[in-house]
Amino acid sequence: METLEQIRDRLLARFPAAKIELVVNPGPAAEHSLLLDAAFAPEIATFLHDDEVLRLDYCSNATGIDWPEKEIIDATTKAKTVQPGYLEAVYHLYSMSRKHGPVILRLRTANRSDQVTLPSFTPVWKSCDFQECEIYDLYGIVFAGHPDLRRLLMWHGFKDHPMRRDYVAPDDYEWEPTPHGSVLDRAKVHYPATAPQPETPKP
Amino acid sequence: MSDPTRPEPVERAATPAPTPFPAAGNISDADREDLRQHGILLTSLEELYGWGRSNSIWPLQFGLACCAIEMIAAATARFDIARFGAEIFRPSPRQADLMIVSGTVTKKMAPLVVRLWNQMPEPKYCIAMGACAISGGPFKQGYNVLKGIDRLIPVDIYIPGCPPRPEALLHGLTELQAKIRGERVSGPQAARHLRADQPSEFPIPDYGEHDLEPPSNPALFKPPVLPRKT
Amino acid sequence: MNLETLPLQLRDAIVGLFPPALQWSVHHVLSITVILTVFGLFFAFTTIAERKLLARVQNRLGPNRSGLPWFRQLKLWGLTQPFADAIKAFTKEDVVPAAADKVLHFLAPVLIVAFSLLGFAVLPFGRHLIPVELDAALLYFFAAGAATELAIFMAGWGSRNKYSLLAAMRALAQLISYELPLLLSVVPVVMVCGTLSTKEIALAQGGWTFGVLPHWHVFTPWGLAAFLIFLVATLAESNRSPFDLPEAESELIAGHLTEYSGFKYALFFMAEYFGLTALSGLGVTLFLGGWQAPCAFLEFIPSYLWFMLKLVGMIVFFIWVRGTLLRLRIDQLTRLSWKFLVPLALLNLGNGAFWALTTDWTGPLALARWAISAAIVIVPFVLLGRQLTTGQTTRTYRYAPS
Amino acid sequence: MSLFPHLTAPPGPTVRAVHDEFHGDLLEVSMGPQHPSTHGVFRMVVTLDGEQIVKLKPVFGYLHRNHEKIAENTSYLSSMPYTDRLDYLCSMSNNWAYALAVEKLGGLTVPDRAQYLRVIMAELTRLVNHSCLVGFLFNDLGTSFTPLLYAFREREKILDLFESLSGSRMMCNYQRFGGCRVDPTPEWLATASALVDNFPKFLDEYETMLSGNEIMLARTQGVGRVAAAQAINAGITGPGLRACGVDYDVRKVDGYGFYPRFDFRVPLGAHGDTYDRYMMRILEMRESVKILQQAFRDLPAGPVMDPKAKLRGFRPKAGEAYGRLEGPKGELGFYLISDGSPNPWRYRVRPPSLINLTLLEEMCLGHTIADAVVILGSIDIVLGEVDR
Repeated sequence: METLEQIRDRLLARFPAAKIELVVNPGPAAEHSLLLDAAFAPEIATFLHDDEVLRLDYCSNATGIDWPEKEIIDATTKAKTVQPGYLEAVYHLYSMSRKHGPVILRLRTANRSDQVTLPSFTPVWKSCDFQECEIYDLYGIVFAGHPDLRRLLMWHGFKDHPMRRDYVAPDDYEWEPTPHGSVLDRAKVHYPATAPQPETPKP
Repeated sequence: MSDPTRPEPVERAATPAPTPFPAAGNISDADREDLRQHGILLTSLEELYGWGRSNSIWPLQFGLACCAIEMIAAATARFDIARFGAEIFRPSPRQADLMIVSGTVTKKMAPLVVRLWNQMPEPKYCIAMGACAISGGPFKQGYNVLKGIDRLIPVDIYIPGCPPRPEALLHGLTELQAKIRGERVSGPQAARHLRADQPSEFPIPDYGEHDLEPPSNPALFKPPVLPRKT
Repeated sequence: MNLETLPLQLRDAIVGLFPPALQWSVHHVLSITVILTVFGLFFAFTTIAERKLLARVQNRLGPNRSGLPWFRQLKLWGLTQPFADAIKAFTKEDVVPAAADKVLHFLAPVLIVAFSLLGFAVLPFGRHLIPVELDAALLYFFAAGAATELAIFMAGWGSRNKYSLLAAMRALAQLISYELPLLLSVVPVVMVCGTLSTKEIALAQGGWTFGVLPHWHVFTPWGLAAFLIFLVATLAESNRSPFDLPEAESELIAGHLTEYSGFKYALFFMAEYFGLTALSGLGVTLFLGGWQAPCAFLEFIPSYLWFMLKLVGMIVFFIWVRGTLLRLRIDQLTRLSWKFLVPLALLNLGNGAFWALTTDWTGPLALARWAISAAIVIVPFVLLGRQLTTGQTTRTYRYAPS
Repeated sequence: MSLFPHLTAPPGPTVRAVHDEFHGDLLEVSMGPQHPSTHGVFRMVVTLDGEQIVKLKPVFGYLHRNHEKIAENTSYLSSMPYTDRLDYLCSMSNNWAYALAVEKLGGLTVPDRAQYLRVIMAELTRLVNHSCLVGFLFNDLGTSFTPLLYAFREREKILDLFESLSGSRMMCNYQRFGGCRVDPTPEWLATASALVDNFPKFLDEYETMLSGNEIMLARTQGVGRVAAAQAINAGITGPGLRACGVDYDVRKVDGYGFYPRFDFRVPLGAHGDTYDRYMMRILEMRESVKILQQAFRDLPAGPVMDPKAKLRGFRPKAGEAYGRLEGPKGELGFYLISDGSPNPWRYRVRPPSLINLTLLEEMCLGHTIADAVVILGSIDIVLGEVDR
């Protein structure tokens, strides 16, 4: 299979106006990915699907990621910069006819609140159908061009997007004998601290 | 079920006691034998009633999650729930006597479980099978997981395990049989379905914007309020 | 004391205790009571037999520890299981859905039990045991039997449940499709015996060829074909697997029974078994020699026992089928009836006529009679069977080149 | 507007036309979430014309128990038991898929013996899953549980092995990143090997009894057909894909684990219907038996855990990895993103069961409600994985 740089260069040659960026994966897996320009994404997807050399006819995995805004402290100047948050959709493409892959595509929204629309890949790969619904449900990315975008896992009328990092689950904490970690935090919210109580009699 | 603060679980009937179900009657086996010999018809009829119902428990064919597979396994050759007359898994709640809540009850599923429970005719019993049905189990911290089906419907037998082995389900079933046999027809210890003050149908929670509304049935589920120690 | 007429003597003894004005009524009330008791018990033990046999087919034990309420130690091999079920069903709450048609919802189980019991009136259970001697017994039997499907339709329609409605429609389709082969398979018997009376038909099957082969209709080519068609149609008429489409558990929850609980459900359950028993009894009467013993030296066993034995055999066969076969789809079910059973039954009608017309063929001609009759059955059977399964074979598969 | 109308058009082009011709009243039936044949809490909203399906909408989420969210709030090791409960029939395969992804993420190596053991576990799991599937499929076809009970008889034997090895029948939690948790004893291996050698007998019995049954043939052949191009586009994987004739098996394509060392074939169907999907499972079980026999023969000695592997407090470097394998139901993938902390930043399961359902409506259109049940059964879903 071509390297990701070659694919990017070919894509840039084909879509000169598009902004395509190579996202380097620093880990040992070294599965690098292409950050696509949302405006050109459907055309690029169609191109990748139909291209004779690549023939990426199979989209294995589509998922969302939430990157909330975070402060980056420069190591040298100690200056704080706030990196804006965004939502990301990641697609893992393989080729069943050529038996190669993966080519990883990424799409990013402008922010996490109001500009959360991305083009849908469902018309190209039908396997994205339910997965994009799921991303919409859990992360709140709206996929333009999706034939039937609905809440897949949560019920209709549910307002939150629970997989986002800032989602707060409803407070239905129940007493646990050994709360720890996040459970302890929730316990603290639920039950105000008081003076030590006598041991509850064991039945 | 290590939680000591829960309301007394009813399967404490398992402990060896003079009667199979101490809460249900205050006469011992010996007393009942004595009464029977003196021809106490009601006791005998009561016993017949209990015997019939306890030997013909038809579960609702209704699987939720992992435990459902073990529930099916309990019906297979090795464990054979049929020996207790309980192999007729009825797919329609109208003909079922026992609801085995076998697995994680999610908030999306919870109203439907309550609806199924309401659709079952009395007398009906509920087994909470597995950690998830009892308390949410390993998925307790999930945003869509109901933390125990006893928040919404009354549970007769709790079977811990993740998932409980089929033998555990059989044990739960025999405990339920013992409980049914111990139920009285009248008096203060009468069976739940024979008492006017006990509801048969339970309110079905609505899908809210963030959670179920209400998240639990306050008439049924009274969680212990324990102040946290500093 | 004659075992054969013992039931009659007992009946006459009891009837004799009453004043003559009442004797006619007592006579019939007694017959009805006995039928209800015997076949009620038979129903009870059929359910436990079914559960146990099904369990054996599936490598299990089946219910075996119900015992008795007052003697816990006695397990009685689980034989008391049906009584436990009965107590449970009688004391179960009866739920009528708010949207249901209350009258139909109530009437359906009552009617289905009534109709399925009617058939017992004309079955000759023994040489002298026939509740009602009707000349047109067969007509009466099928008129009563057809009404049960109507009750199923009422149940499905009256429940106001979509699954029930689908089941009701299926039941009607099944009724229309299978009533025809069922009736057609019986007509040759009527032609050969020249009577519609079940008593006469059973009598006509007495005697043995060479002292070995009983003159049962099933041992003639046309009789065998008719019996097979009758068996399939019986399975369909009594909604048993593999034709249990109205109650298709994996598709329609419980079909027309979805909204029935407690006693009403038990009535349906009962009616299913009564219907099955009655139809099996008819099959025994028409094809399996009725109450006739299979060998001359076994005639000392009372005829009603032979009848029951054959009946049990039929029921066991149905249970076996249930434990083994898959369910057909509704279009395949109707296709099987219209394209296979009905043509065959019609041909078999001619076969029966041929048999009836050639009773005087003897010697080598008798062989020819058998050969022709068998050919009329086998050739179309094979041809039609092939046509019905065209394009359906097991397949061979290739493997990916490595 | 679809870019590929030929791919998304339903296979029965006359369905709509037939309906319009009769102007029948449509009946909308909600099958599930409590229905005997939806294999759990799956729901299909089916629009029927008579008994014919003109529209089918799957509804998910009744078993959405937040596996991904819980995993993102806990350590890498703590997620391992949760993967058991994804597809609760094949916990061993799920373990391996997750271990594979974490090993990719952390750059871990696995000892040879552990690789072999993983193959053994995965193939035993495949036997469990496929035999149960066949049982459930026949249940949907209307047998009174009989084939299912025989399938469970075999399953119990394999579960006994799992239990004696890992301590739990179903939720094995056996594999770790960097190897396997415990080393099986020689007795265990002997028992397992004997079981595997006897397994083809069971398959023969199954095939004699079931594969040629006329009702089975009539009910499944030509029902729920999928074209190869359609299946690829919809991301169908596993036996369902190979039933359409597409040669794609992750075991061969990726060559993960030690699969390239084993000699096995990939069966391919030609029609893409329910019967082919059923037969793929039977043939795959035969291949699995071959793999298992080779694995028991060649199993090397050595450690089962990488001694350098650090399970508790495992902190992979920032980065991401997508590990996938050929689960019994199809391609099971785990997509992990690490930000260098002990918890994964993003933990995603690529569930084969969910994605194989993409074409459910297309498969069912024009068929009857009885077929829909069978088609769903032949797709082989487990709701724990569909909804996670």
